[in-house]
Amino acid sequence: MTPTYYLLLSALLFTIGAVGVLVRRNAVVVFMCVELMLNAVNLSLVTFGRINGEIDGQVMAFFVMVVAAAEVVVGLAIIMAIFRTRRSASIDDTNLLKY
Amino acid sequence: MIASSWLLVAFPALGALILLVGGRRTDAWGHLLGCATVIASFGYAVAMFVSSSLAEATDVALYSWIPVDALQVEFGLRIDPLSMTFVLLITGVGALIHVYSIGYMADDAGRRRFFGYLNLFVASMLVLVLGNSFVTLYLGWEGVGLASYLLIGWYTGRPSAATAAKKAFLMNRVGDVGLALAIFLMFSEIGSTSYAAVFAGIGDLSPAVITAIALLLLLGACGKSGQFPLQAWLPDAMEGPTPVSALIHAATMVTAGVYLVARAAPIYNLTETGRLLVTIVGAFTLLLGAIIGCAYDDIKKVLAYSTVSQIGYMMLAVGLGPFGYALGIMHLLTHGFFKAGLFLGAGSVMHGMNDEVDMRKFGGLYKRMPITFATFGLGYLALIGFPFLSGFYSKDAIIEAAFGSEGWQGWVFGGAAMLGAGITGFYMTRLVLMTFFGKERWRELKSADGREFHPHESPPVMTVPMIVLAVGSVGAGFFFALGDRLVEFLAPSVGALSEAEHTALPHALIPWLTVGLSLFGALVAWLIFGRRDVPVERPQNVSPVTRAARNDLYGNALNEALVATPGLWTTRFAVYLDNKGVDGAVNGLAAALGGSSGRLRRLQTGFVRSYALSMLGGSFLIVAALLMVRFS
Amino acid sequence: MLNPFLAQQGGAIETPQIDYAAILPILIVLGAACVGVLLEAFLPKHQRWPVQVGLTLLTIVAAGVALGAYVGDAPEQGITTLSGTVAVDAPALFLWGTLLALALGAVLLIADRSVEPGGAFVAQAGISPGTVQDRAQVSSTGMQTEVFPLTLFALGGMMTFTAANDLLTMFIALEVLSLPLYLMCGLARRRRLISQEAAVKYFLLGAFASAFFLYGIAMLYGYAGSVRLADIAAATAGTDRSDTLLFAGFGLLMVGLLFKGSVGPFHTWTPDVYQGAPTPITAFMAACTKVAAFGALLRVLFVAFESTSWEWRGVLWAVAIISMAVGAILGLTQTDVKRMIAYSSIAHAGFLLVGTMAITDEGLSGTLFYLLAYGFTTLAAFGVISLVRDASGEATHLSAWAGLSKRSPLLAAVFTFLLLALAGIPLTSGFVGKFVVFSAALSDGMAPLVVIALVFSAVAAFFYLRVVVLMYFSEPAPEGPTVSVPGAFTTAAITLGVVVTLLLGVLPAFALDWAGAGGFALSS
Amino acid sequence: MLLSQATGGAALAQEGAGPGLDMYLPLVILFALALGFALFSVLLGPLVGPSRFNKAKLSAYECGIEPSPQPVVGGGRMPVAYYVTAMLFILFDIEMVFLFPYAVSADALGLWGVAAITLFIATFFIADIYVWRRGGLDWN
Repeated sequence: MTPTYYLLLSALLFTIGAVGVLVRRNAVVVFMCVELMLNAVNLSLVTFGRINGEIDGQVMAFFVMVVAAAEVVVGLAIIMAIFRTRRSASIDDTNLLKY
Repeated sequence: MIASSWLLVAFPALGALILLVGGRRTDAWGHLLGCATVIASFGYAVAMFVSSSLAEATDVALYSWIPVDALQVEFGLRIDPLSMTFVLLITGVGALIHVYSIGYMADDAGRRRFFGYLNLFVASMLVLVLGNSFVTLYLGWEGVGLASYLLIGWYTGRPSAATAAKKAFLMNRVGDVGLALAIFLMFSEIGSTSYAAVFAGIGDLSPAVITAIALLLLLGACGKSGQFPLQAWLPDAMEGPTPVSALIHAATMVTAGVYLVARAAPIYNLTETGRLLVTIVGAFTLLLGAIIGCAYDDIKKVLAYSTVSQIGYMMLAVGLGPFGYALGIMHLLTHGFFKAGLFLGAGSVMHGMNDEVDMRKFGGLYKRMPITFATFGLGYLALIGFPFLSGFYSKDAIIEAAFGSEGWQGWVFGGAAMLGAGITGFYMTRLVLMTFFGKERWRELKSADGREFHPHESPPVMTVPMIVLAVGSVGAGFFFALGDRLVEFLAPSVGALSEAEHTALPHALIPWLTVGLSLFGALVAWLIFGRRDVPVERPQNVSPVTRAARNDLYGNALNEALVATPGLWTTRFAVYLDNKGVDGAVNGLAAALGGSSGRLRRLQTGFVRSYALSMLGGSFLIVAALLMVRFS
Repeated sequence: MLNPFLAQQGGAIETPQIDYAAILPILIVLGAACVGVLLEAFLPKHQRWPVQVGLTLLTIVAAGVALGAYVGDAPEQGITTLSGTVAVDAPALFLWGTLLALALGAVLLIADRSVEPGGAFVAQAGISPGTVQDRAQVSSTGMQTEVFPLTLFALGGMMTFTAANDLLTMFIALEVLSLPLYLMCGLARRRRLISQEAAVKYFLLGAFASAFFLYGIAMLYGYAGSVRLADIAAATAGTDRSDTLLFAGFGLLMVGLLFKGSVGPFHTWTPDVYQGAPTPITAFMAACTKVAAFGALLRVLFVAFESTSWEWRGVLWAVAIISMAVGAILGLTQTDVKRMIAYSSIAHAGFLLVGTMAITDEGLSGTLFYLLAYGFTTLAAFGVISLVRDASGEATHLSAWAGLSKRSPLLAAVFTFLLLALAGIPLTSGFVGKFVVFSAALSDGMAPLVVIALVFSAVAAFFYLRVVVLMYFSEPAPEGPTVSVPGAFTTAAITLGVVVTLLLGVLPAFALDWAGAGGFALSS
Repeated sequence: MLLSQATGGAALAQEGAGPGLDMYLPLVILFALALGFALFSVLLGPLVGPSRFNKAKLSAYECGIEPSPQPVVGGGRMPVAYYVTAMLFILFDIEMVFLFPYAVSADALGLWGVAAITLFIATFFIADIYVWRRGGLDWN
């Protein structure tokens, strides 16, 4: 089994995440899709590290996880604030700013 | 003396700074300071002119403006006959207009600010003509555009003033893009933008590049000088106070285009195509302006189209290359005198007539305003090229030079120039007759704000400048033409004047034919407007020519057939071209941009998901394009 | 810092050399941000504002002094430190100086409480909009003083972003600068619904963009076996790896950077966020984020992708054209002044990209200068916008600006000057900036692009002029907005912006010299 | 990154650097398909579908069943304190990500490593202090 399959899986996950951002309405789910994209990248990084015979890819994955966690903290705070205001987590409802 | 020539610019610039920053504290003496700075510049220019030899161009380096590796833009001045000629005209006529404005703007609460803008205008114009590189010229170029925008829009209460100011600025921007492109092209091809380096290096470029530069410069010149197809802003610019019209039309802004072409003489000398196009633009514009001038009843609009037409003469002349650079400048100078005089005269009439501009409401004013009438009359005679007045020498020289072109060009350009002279005679005579002669139609009328008209002569602060300009209108042409004085003076800048070896028409015949045609135009105008009353209300949908022809009891069939009907159709066509063609194209472009903007902004739906979609689409396209470039 | 993972190899690990003097400005800013958080924790409410303002201003000045002290004897070629992850070279120093100066102005706007008691920020972020408590907080004088440390964190992130010499550091810096901005966007005192909406949009799209950025990093890592910019450059010179990885990675990396710079088709967040965010934060974003994003973009293109420029240039051409077109055309019909400046910023991003693509010394120094010039102009413009107010807060709808010159001639004149600078009229910094950028692009063989750029800059002049006409030639609305008398802070910020805009237009030589002081450090 | 010479890497490098990476090209096509699908479903839906909505259709379906009525107006489905605690948990999670690798190679890093990790923990502690002082740890 070559590492290439991991890369393909990673690309597939990334694409699923990207499409999820486009088609889901709930802000939390949209955000989860973004997290899915980040984790797909992690898979890529680790695989490339393996291919290159180094440990750097794994190290980078650590950093990405940390950043993702920080994003979760900030993102949830923002989404929660807007949910408390509007009683809805649908991102289609946040539509005052346009044109 | 020359080393401190930056003082020329510094005086008015300082004046503008003090007046605009100083605010209301300077209200009491602001107008005096405004005049003093320009007069000081004029005095300095005269002193330089008298004391220094200008036979060679002197570059005065001031400081390094934009220094980046290969791109070195020095801020410097070039003192040579061409720039000094312009400096004298700008400061001299400018100073007279400043003095006149003291009286004209006496009742305006913002007079101090007005003088600040006027000073700014003069300073920018001086930078334009004195700069020693195309970038410095561009600086003045934009400065003039900005100051004119402020001045044209002076009467902020009027929506039409706002529109006119905006139009002037935007149409100028179209020209500016041309000029900017020309500058960038010079920089990339020659590696410098200073006159010295560009003119030294231009010969090594390929003909196509030279022509491209020349045409882009022409686009810039058209924008600033109100030449076809960018002429539409100039008549609208009449929305500003009359001294502004005089300043823009006579001494400063519109002459910038002519200056640009004359300054770039070494470039135009190398490209036949470029010159020919300048000539065509000039010839076309001079006819267009003259014909449209016949159609308006607004005294300032008529003068405005007259300016368009006269600048056309100058462009025609400079387009003739070595045959005409100096002649174009000479006409520019004489025109500076008589057109400034005419505008100030028109302003004086308006001053006495509660700011009315409709000539149909004037009439018989010569009795009420003798000085205005006399000075205006002299300006009028000079403009139509009455023998031995200023216009006669300068315009006639251009027409002769035009006839000197080779082949069909001689006939076409010479013919156009001569025909233009005839039409000029017609519309200017019409203007004078309707304003100063005939029945005193204003007696039964009231002005727009309900006051009765009490025409009166203007105060001396206004009439004195008019008298000075009238003297110039009479004598300047003779003075310049005597012994080819101006032509030889300018030779170091634009090269010696070549005389055409043969002309399409016999040499001796041209002046008299021109004068004859002018007088014929004047006669026609007198037949139509001088011998009967002019109706106060302009008939709807009927051209003045037709209506006048119909009402003319003594008019004969010949008159109708030869003058009225073709005149009607030509005028209608010219006005249509002006309103719908060019103006329409510009407005249409703006509308198209606005429309697409209005539609495109609907894409900004406010939905996060659609934004994400555009990002995903964009990134997919970028990646796909990159891979296609790589693997194709 | 990655050494721990090598432990199983046995033996001591060499500690990385750190040039503390070089990175002192960043350390000061980030350290002060931490101190700011502690102050938030321990100070009583009423003392927080003065102490935080003092600390923040002092920090920026101190960082500036440290920078100035280092610039004096910095090696001309620049250095890399922290195991080569951070490069301190001439462009980085210039960008740091620019960022610090712009941040100083932005902090002055953020700290201002003269136009509104309590400043532009919400008293308690936890209060829901529209409730009784919300109406009470509008008139209270408190504010969420966490804004100050957040600003410093963002500033530290921006400074690191422009100096990052490997892509992982760049990614971390990107997040450090972005996360505080997401939060700060949602902290407006008034109109909190749109403020929160701006925060949500910016956050979701920003996270989306950073996922692309990260995937790009992964692919480039797969291609070059390293995320160092210099190693990627070396790999492009000769490797047996697939070019698919290189170009796909490059494209995705660009998406992240262009998003932050609000360029081209990745601009969609810009108008909404600029409009919704508190105006001082908009000023901070518009000025500093743009500088940081283009600083990083310059470094990536110059250091890592110089040799492949023929492959990617065409694509970036298209991006630049889209950006200029979108900005110039959509700006024409905007009715909100903040949105209008946002579209202006999109158009300017296109102009900046034109300069960035010229991989020459002139392109580098021109773009750096343009960033400096644009930052100050736009900062002052938002400062002016924050002064025009009515009962419900800032009056950003353009109809409220009608006839403003009659109410406040000085303010109208200042704003006109700034708009002229944005339009690129000579004797303003905007002209010099456009001039150097376009001539750099031209001498690197991008003549058609320069023509397009000039045309769009003429189109953009339309909408700047529209505002000028509105201010000068319209009658003021009867119950129009009032122009607040600015306090010392806002006055200082606007004056700073205007003076720099004028100075850079008249005497740009100093800044141009500095911008052209040297290239990127290439050693790793 | 510091280059590392991990054991066994070389063999894998040989194995993976082959032609397999060009499979990214089909991947781009996959991207295109995904994008097309997204465009198709986002744009086509409103265009062709009947837009008759009822309450059931508009309600959130993401979490399965309809949420029970809101307990407190102005509150949330659950107290904010839960979120705060969750965020704190994440913070400590992050800390562990770095602490564990350090612990593994503490010997090799020596004194410098101790200093670095102490600084890291101290910086981290600032956030904890902030949460504590602002009452994030009070359950009520």
